Amino acid sequence: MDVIWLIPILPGIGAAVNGLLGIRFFSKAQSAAVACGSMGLAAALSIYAFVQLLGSESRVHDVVVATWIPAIALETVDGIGAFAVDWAFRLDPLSGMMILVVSGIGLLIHIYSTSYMHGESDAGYARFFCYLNLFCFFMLTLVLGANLLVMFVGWEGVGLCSYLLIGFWYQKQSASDAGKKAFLVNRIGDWGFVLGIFLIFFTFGTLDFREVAAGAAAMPIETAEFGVISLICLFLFVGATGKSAQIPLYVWLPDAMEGPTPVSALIHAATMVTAGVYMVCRNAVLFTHAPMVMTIVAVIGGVTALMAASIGLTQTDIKRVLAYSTVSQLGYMFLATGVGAFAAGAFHLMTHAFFKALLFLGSGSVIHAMNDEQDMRHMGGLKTFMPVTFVTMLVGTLAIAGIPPLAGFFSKDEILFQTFLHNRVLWILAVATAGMTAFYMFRLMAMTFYGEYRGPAWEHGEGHDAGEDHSDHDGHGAWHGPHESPTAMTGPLMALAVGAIVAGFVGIPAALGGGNAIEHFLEPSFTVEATEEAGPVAEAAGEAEEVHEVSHAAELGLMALSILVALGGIALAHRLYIRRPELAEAWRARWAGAHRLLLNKYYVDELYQSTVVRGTMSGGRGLWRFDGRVVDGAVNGTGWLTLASSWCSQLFDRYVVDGAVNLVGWSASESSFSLRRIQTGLIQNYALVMLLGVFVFVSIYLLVR
Amino acid sequence: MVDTIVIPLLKIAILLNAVLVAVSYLVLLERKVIAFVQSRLGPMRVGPHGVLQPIADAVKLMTKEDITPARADRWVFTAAPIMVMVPALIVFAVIPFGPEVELFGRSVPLYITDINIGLLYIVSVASLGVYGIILGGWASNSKYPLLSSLRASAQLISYEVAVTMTLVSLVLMAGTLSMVGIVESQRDAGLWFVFAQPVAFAIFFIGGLAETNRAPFDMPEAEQELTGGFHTEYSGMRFALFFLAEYANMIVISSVATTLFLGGWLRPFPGVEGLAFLDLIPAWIWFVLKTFVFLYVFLWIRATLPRYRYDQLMRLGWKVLIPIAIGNVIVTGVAKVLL
Amino acid sequence: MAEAFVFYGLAALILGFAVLVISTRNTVHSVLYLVVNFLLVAMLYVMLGAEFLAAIQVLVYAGGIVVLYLFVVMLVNLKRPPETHQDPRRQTRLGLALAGAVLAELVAIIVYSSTGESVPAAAPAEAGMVEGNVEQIGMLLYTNYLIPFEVASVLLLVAMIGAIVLAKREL
Amino acid sequence: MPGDEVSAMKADLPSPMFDTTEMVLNMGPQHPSTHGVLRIVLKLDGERVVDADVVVGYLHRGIEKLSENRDWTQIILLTDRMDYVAAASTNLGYCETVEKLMSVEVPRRARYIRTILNELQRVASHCLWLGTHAMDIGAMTVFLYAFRERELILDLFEEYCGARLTYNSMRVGGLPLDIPPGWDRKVNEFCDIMDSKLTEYETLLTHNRIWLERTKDVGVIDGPEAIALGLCGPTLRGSGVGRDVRKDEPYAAYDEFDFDVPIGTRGDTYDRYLVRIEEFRQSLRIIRQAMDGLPEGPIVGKVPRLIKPPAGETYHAVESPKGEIGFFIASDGRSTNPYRFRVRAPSFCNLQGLPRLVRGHLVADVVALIGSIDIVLGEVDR
Amino acid sequence: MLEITTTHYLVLSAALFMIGVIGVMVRRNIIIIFMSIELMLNAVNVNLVAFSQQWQHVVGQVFAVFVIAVAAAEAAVGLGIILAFYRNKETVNIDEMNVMRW
Repeated sequence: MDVIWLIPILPGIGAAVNGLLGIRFFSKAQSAAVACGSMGLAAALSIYAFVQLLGSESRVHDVVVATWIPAIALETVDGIGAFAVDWAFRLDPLSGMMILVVSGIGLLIHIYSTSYMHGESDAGYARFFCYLNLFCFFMLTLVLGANLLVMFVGWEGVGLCSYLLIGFWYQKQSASDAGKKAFLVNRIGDWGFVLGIFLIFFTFGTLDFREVAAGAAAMPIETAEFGVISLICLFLFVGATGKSAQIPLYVWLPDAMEGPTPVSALIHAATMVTAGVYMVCRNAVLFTHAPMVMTIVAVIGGVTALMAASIGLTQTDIKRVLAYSTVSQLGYMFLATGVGAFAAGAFHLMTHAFFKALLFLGSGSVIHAMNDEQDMRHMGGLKTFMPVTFVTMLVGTLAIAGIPPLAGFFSKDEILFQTFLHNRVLWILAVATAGMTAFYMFRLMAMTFYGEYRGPAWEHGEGHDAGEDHSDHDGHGAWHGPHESPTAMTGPLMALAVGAIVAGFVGIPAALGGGNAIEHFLEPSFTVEATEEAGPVAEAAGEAEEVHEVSHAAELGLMALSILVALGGIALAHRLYIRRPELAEAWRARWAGAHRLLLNKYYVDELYQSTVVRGTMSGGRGLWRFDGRVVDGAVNGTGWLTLASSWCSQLFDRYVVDGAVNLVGWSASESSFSLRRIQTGLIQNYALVMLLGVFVFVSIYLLVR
Repeated sequence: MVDTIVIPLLKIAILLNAVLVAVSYLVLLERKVIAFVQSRLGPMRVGPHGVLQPIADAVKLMTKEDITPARADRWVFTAAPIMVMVPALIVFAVIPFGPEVELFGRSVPLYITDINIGLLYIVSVASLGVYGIILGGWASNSKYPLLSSLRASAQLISYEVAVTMTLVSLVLMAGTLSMVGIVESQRDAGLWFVFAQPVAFAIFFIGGLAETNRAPFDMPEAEQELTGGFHTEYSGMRFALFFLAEYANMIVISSVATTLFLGGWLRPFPGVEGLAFLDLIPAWIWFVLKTFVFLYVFLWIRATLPRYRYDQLMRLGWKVLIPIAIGNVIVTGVAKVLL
Repeated sequence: MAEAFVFYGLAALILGFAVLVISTRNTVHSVLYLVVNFLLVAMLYVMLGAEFLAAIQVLVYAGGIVVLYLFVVMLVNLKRPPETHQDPRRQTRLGLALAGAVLAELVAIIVYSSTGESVPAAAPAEAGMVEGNVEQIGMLLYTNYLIPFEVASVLLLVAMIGAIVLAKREL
Repeated sequence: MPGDEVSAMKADLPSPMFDTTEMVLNMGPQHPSTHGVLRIVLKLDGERVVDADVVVGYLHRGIEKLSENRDWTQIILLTDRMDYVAAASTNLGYCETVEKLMSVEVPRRARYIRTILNELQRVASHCLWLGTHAMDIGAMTVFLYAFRERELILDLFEEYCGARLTYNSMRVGGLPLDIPPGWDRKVNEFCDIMDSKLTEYETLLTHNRIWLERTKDVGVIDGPEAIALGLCGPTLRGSGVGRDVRKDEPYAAYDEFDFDVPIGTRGDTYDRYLVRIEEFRQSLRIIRQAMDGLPEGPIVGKVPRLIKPPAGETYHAVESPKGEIGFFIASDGRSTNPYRFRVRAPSFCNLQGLPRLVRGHLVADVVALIGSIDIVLGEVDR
Repeated sequence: MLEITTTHYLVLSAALFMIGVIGVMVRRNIIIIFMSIELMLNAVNVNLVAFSQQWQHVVGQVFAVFVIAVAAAEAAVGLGIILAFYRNKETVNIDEMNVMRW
């Protein structure tokens, strides 16, 4: 377990090799081998580490690789503190789960990409894998970091990789714009995160999570006033909203779909966007000490979930639907953390990683099959063409809709249950979201796989000639119609489908006879010390446990309700898009206004455009005008004054100053004629002068003393 | 009074005589050894098997006319042989031939003095020997001697660097500059330093060959090229001094090598108890034996190898030996820190 | 007593050879006197209990630097005597006079200022001082004076490169 | 050589570290490694040879002129004193030239014995060369070893003709003496000894690092240039030119024996060394073959008591250990003296190459190169 | 006078230094001038070592080591310059080294 620092380093090495050598020298197979090999090793190490973690008594393992910032004296609230940061990695249940998710799914997506990206040039291929590996390096650093600064390195690194990968097809204007947008929006969140880090150091004098948690545990819960912990949490949450695409900073995520689909799956569904959730979970103790911020988190999470789900109802781009779905599910996770169910949030994070990665990869497979067509209106009926993709995606869809016994059911239900206990209004929002989720996901399935084929025609005759090269899927040759993807793509799909089915079994709630193993497993990560019965958190947990015990019946009822809601959504989608498609048209016409609102994503982009962007622009313009009128006027006035005074001074200058200067020059040139004799070129004459000086000094010394 | 003045003076007198006799017999030894290598007999006429040959040589050299070239710098020409001989002899002051022994009821150390910078002293004094060579060549006012004296001095200075570097690694091992201290540290380690520092030993040996202008580095005196080297114009006793100084230097190098690498007066494998019977042989005899092994190898090499060319010699010194010696110092230092 | 004799003897020899260094016509002889002078100074160092420095003096000065001088003297193979041309403007006499005056003044200052304290130079040295001479210097060099030491090594490197560049015939 | 060429060559040379003015160093005529009274005036730049000027003539005795006043048999004595380390080869060359002038048939036995003597002579000469060459480079043991073996050959010659250096061992038309009884056995014994000793020399030198450094790439000269400079013998063959009179224009009994002509590849000192070492072996091979197949019969052909060749002139060359030694003899047909007598001395021709070889090398290489071209001053100056 | 104090060494050093100064002032052979400078540096070293002895602290010797290092550097570069100069002007007379004047 001491080698956990190797887990991030391995993909880092892969990135370095691919980046430094691969772009120039490697063939596709070589760069893919390097990338997948390093990821595979990292995944193997992760599993090894996780197994060891399971087997060991202690639930926390720290590995300090090196000193990063040696102790620097810095002001804190308790006087001068030592600002020292180590390259420290920490393996505990939370990060253990995360490295499994990141390296496992990362590996699958690497494998998937070897086929998906095959159309790139050799250099582009190597560049892609370099970025992908680099991303894994940073992501693993992020989850394994034992203090905020190491985490921040990973945090910024994944932001960078996200930028690079969204803009991977940088020749495309929309892609590079989307990259920039993601980058800039994330900066706003990072600003909050950095402020949070500053404030944490200032308050606790350390950046180590556990020390911070211990420090926070010693402080009272800020129920009444909005104190420093609340401020810290608010700042951190701002960071989380940026990274995890929550209101108001979610706008970048749908645009990020410009990147290659494996990237969307890995970064913008499974791993990076969950970093915000992860960070909040990491600082669970802090957040439990700031109930007001918890409320804010919960509300924002709930609202985001609902809003994104509603937008998802009408989108037609297959990837955008999934993107809004992601935003919505992230909202769920925040909702969970906001109501104090960190374990439920983390659980949902994990299950979501599986089924959302699955869905994205499936959509990638579809897009691949449809020759880069992303609009669902031009698909349909693909069920027959690509059975594997269909089945796996169906699994994913059922999982996300919350149909038991698939993964999504357990995690989502846990969240719903916890929310129900905590706040009924939010619960209603969440249930509505669940229904919408089921609906739009089946809408997606319906539009893609069922019904008539609506896509462009292809040349039937020659495309399937026996002599023709069947592996030619990569756009180099003519498109021969929708087809099943190669094994390298379907393999990960199937693996993920299995994951989406079984991942939930670790968290079967007590009400269904399970032990809710994951919650107990993750528990140590959310408390101060496993041994220490630290007051509030443990109490809260105990309380929750109590409620839990009390309301088994209620829980079962709620479960039934949510299943019903989901089934209702599915049924509606089935009715609208499979059985009676014309009904969808009618509904659209009936609620045209609402439809347009949703189609245009509540006009949020436009709102930002007209407020933030326009505001900035006009502010800048106003400043420019101020500059032109007032400042320049002042400057010009000063200039005029200067002119006037300089005319006076030049008279003085010309006659008095120049006269003096000329006098100096004249005297120098006159005297040099006589003085240059001193420069004899005889070194000994110079030495003589030095000696004379010594003589004078010694004489003075002798006489004076 | 006896301890501070008489005994040291006695020791100095004995040592000087011993060294000079050893030097003259070393000449005979060389002639004999090389003759045997070349399937000849060597000197046979003076005394049985030529054992009195050194005396005959000495008489010959002393009675020979002592020529000073007309345009030579008389003063320097006379001083040069002395300047070669003196450093070669005074180095022996710090060489320990044996530990303290009981002699006539007194505890007498078998060395003239043991100073705490003994090794540095040897290096410093040895570096003065070059003057005699340069000045001898210069004062002769002749081209061949001048050329070869420049060669010799360049050779000496170059190889001194490598040799000194090996000494540094040795000092790192021993932790002292005192010659006696170095021997004692070998005793304490139970190991001759030649086994701990084989590279240093090889470099020291090669450098020693070069510093004494011995084959295969004897080009300052290569008679085929330079008609005899820097002492071409010398004759008689002054030539003899040059000649003796060269052999004295061989003994110096051998005894320094013995002290530093072969455990000085220690018996072989000083750490192995089972060989304790070897201690029956007096310590100073061990020392002399080891020194003679060295001298024999010197002669043997001379009989075997051709001569390096000047530029090849310089290349060997600067581009091979010095880098290796520096690397050896680094390795030794690192090992010393790590172990 | 004995020490005084040794000191006066050495001092006389040192000064005498120094005068010879600067007064001899023949440059090679001058270099030789310089060597002797340095060796005598090394003996002075031994008297002062600085054996390490004495060894360094012999090794570096006598064995190294002066050999370099000797090489240069031999390479500068003069076709005409070096001191023929004399510039009339060099104030040699004035220099001599000034040097003498400064010497007198210095001696006056030293003697005058030292009468009060009279710290015997040959005070019985502390055991550590004499015994661990090399060790102490090494400790100081590699701890307190590490940076000057490294700078000195860089200086020597620069000097070495500079000398090679200067001595090469064409750059 | 013209001045501009010298300066052009100087520009090519790497500049030595210290500048000294160009120094003229006089090597010889009393210098131990010039193999006699050769004088070489070296122009040095530091230790590097810029140019060399070979001065010959210190041993000039006027042998060619003297010969015009001796009768044909007396001249054999003079030829002994040209290449005094290989007198038999010179004898042979002269006698065969006169026989060619007179069209005398030499009996087969005489031709065989001549070949044996000639090859023994080659081995002896090469022994001397090897010893001195190694000595010049500082390997003095080889010198004594080589002389030890040369001594055996001198003993053989002494037994055959009574002389150890100047043999006077041939006559026009044949030989003065038949081989003494038991001599053939001794020669065979010698061949066996020599074989093992050759291995000894090679052990000491051929793979010795210092020897390689001293000889490899020193004095490189390629075949065409060597021919242009008139080099001959092993010196030429070291440059890869397979010219050997024994093979190309067989004389004596060489056409009846089986032997190889070793040649070098790079033309440096090391190659010349290897060529000569191999020639040792080939000579022994020839001697063994000749001893085995020694025919019976007379040792002198039909020659008049008073030798008086018919008027005419002729040139004939043989392969001496040093190279191709040629005799040009003109007879007026009336007197008992040659009208004109002229020798193409291989040492002299090879010496022409020396300035070319040493240019750019160090002084120490000069002696190595003198050794490597194997000259004898008695032949150079005549 | 029979007790040798630091003062004695200082006087010796001063005298040695002044002999060096006189050498620099008087001689015209630049090599000898360099040697005079070496004499002066030696005088400084004598001072340093004498003080080191007086205060029983080796720091004076450490400084003397540095002085020797500097002297070595000075000699190397200085002699290099002399050689380069000699190559061009065939002289080592300092009075002829005045090309850099106005």
